[in-house]
Amino acid sequence: MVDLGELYQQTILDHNRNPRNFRRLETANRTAEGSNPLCGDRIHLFVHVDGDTITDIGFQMPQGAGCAISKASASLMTDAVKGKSIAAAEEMFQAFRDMLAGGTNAPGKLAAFSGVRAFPSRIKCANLAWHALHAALQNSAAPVTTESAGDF
Amino acid sequence: MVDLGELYQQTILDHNRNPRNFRRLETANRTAEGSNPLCGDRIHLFVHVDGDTITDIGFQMPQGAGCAISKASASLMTDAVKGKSIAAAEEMFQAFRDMLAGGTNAPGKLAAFSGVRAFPSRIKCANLAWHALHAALQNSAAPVTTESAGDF
Amino acid sequence: MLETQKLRRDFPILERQENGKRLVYLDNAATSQKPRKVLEAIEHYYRCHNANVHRGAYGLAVEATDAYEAARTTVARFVNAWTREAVVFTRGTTESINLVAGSWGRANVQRGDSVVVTAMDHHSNIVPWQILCQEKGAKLRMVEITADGRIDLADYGKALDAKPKLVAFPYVSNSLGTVNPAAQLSKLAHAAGAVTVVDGAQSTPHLRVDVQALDCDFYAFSGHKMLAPMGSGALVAKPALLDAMPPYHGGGEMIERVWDDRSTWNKVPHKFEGGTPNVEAAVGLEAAIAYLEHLGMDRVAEHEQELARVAIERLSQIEGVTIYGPRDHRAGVVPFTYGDVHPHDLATILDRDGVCIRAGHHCTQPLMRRLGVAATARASFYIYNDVDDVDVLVSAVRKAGELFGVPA
Amino acid sequence: MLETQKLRRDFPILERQENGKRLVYLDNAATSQKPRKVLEAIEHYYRCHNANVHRGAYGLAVEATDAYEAARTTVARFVNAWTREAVVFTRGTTESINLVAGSWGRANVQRGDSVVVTAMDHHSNIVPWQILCQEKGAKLRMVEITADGRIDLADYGKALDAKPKLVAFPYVSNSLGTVNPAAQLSKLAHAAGAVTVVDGAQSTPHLRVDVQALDCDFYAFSGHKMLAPMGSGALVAKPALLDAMPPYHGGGEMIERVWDDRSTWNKVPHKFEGGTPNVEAAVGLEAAIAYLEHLGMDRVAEHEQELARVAIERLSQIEGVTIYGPRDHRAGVVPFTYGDVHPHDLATILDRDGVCIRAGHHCTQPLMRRLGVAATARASFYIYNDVDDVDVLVSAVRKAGELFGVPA
Ligand SMILES: Cc1ncc(COP(=O)(O)O)c(C=O)c1O
Ligand SMILES: Cc1ncc(COP(=O)(O)O)c(C=O)c1O
Repeated sequence: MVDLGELYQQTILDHNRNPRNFRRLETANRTAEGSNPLCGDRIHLFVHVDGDTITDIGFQMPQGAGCAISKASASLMTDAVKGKSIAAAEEMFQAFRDMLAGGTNAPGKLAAFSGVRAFPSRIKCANLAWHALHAALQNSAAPVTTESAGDF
Repeated sequence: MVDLGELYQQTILDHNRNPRNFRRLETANRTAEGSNPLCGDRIHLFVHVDGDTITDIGFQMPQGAGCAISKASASLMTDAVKGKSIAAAEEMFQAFRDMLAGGTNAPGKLAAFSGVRAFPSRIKCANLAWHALHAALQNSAAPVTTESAGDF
Repeated sequence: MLETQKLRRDFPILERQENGKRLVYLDNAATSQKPRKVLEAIEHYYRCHNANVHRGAYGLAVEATDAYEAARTTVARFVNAWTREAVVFTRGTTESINLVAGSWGRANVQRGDSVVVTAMDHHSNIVPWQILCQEKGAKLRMVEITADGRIDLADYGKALDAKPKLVAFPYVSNSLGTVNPAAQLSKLAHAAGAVTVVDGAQSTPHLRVDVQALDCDFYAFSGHKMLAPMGSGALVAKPALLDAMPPYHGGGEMIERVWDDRSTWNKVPHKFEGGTPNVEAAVGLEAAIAYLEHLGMDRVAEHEQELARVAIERLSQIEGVTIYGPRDHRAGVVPFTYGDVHPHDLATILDRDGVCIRAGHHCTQPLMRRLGVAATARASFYIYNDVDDVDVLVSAVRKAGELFGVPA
Repeated sequence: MLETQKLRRDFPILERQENGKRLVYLDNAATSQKPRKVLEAIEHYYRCHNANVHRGAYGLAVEATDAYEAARTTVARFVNAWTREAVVFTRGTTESINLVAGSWGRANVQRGDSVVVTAMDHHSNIVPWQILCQEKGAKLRMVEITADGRIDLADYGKALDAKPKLVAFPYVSNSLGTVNPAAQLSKLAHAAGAVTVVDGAQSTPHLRVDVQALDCDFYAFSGHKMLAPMGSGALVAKPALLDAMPPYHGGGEMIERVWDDRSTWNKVPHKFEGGTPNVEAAVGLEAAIAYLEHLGMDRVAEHEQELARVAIERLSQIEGVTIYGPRDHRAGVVPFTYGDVHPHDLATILDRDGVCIRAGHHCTQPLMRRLGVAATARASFYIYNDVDDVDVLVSAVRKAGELFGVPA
């Protein structure tokens, strides 16, 4: 059996306690709202894109609405994509999803979420921020939810 | 096991083939419509009541809508109650129901239906005409159906 | 033909007797019997994985959710649905059609519009449209049937001339056995600008269904007629239509956010699955599909059609027997009458020989009126029936004739 | 207290492990586990009596019909319904409430009317009324709760001043455990001229219900929360109301006569049971009721209340734990939060110790907003739980605190 420590790796606990980029971005030119309708977790994502580059990014979660996994994932995601090109960010999203679907680890600190694989009920939590990022980059207006087929 | 001959006694087969009082009664002052909604069987009953006495009675069933049991029962019922008082007719109905519910045989030719007891799915057929009679004598306007709790 | 002797051993109920005789169950159009594998799937679910789905963080709940969603994928594949989200689990055909009438119908049908059904439709594909049309002040148009029991294409064309909003018809008639040219009917209806609702209650259990080939908009079926538990079934619909439709049942699971006075909806198909879903039903339906696919739906269809052919041939040899429905393009449903012996009496007499058939209007009163009968007797076959069953049926019918002195 | 060690042996799933630990199933408010007797009743039905009901002349069909109607009588007795015809079988609470909203509601609620629900209602007793009110241009009024998690009677009185057409409330709250004074609430609503809808999803499984004593007009519950199969449940209603209501689902079984363009309806309760009924569900529900009655509903209630009392006592001793809901008048539902550990994380951590609890909004988002939380953790007890289970729960919660460093 996979140990709880695999899921709640120190990086995750740390980012949960002290989330990075946890702020509203007044200069954002792309935003998205994401929600996990089944648990009520919600994220607001603010992105500033300059040409092809994500120059700044921030997120907020309503009071109490964000488990350790979803909050840490948002925190690490924002750190990872800041300063990257849109294409690079989308690639990271793909790598992240692949990891959670049972594939090889995503690069860098994102690998901290490899333990989520053994906790299927939490995969949506880990993906939430990334789905929102994807929506923001596509500039899709509709709020995204994690309630899509691929996530079962 | 109860033999089919118990159900389809000669009296029943005979009344099915040659139903008595199988006619519309132009002079009727009480009428009722009965139906078994689950099989579609239907009866129209015409009664002439003079004071307290059933002086004449007739019934019709739409083309093809009446199994041997329901048709023979209507035929024998009309024969049995003709010339009787309303109270006597209601008593016969009670005796008939009691018989079908597992009690002792009803008087006279009505006993021909004792075999129906062993065929629960046909009890409603045997009761249909009697329910219609009861409704006509109560002068209740609503069409009756056999789909009532007591008949299960 | 299928190896019925072997198959029967999978169906525990077929070991029981009916009135001291071997049970010859010929009421499969009403409901089917269940193979051991389906009963085991139900039991296994409750013994090992039972939990409420979609909302649990613990292992059991994940397993139940996975089982439920895997069943959806299986159903989608079985009828070749557009996507797995095109499958909305319901209690069965009746609920599926009421969902379409209550959601799509209420949102799209207006005063003066017309809705088309056929004279061979089951009450479940008539009454919801009557209620909708009465509520909306729309007109319900019933397409006539031909003398040999097919949808009258000339009359169908006339009905389409009125540019109906919606056209509903059965793929296979439960009272005649007619297999309707559903793809053609759907195409004609689309050309007239209508959406189509196909009642698949009698097709899904008995032949290979491909909703994309039919190109219908809504397809409804019941699990209990195809080896699956009661309470199982689905509405399969084009995803874009489902997306645009208002919800049906309000409640848990179908919402995204609930405010005091308004709510937003979850994604399709969840939007239409308010309340705790019936996971047992989904799991049982999946097991039933596995059983049927193992046999092969083409072989299933062939088997039943052959039984119907033999039954029609042998029953026709009895003087006084009338068979209803077309000569060809028919499924394993054989409706008949016998002189003036009422079908109820026939059913009772057959039951004494262990033969279970249905007698009545088969929930198709408008059709019965057109056939000019109050009721018919109906034998309907499934995978566990064989020619022996047909023989028992035929000799029991002859016996009824003797008892009633038919032909007179 | 009940003899849980003995009872557990009746529940096969409790022999399985969750993450290598004894399964401590504490999500009973979501759905219950099933005793062997219920699984056997299902299997026995399919092995021996399965047929479509109400329309068959043969023996099997009579047996299935008898089983189905006997279950109705049992349900009627269990909740002390007015008559057996007062029991309409549905898929569960959500469907029952939607039936009332779709039939009684559509026929009786008009523009400018008001409908009252409470802030502690489940989405299934809110969303159908939102949809109805939006459709009709009526006003939905949500009654506030008190600080300790009861219906605010002062606000309830104010809501009644507007002479609402209908008042809906839960007998027992699934998110707070509050046992509401349903008879009193119903009486007040009647005095204001309203009909009452009682959501019995959390009361029927857990305490003795007497709908005549409550004198409510509609009472809804789900079988799957009370040992019965998924897909079982009922709407229990005053017969005169049911008689006057238009039908809900159109289809087979619910009609008397069907013409091309209109129909007449079968008697109550059949008028509301369009389509093939789920006999399995009814038979399973009857077996579940027999099981519960054998234990005695008063003892069931007492057992769960005692477990809740112990759980609240022990959880309260952990610094940082907050318990929601009133001190007394509560059922076996214990909602809590623990510092800033998100309930989802709690649930995951508890699951590693075999403890299944629910984390989330529990389909009560308006309530969560009033509690000022996004989610809570919820342990809910049933007959097979005992104080050992409470202890496992409490020590798993402590473990979560250590992992997350709470209290900080
Ligand atoms: C209070 C309450 N009402 C309604 C429901 C809905 O019941 P179901 O999902 O069985 O329809 C539930 C359970 O989910 C509940 O707890
Ligand atoms: C053609 C047809 N449509 C609809 C139905 C209704 O199906 P259900 O009763 O399972 O909802 C049936 C069977 O009863 C049927 O044969």
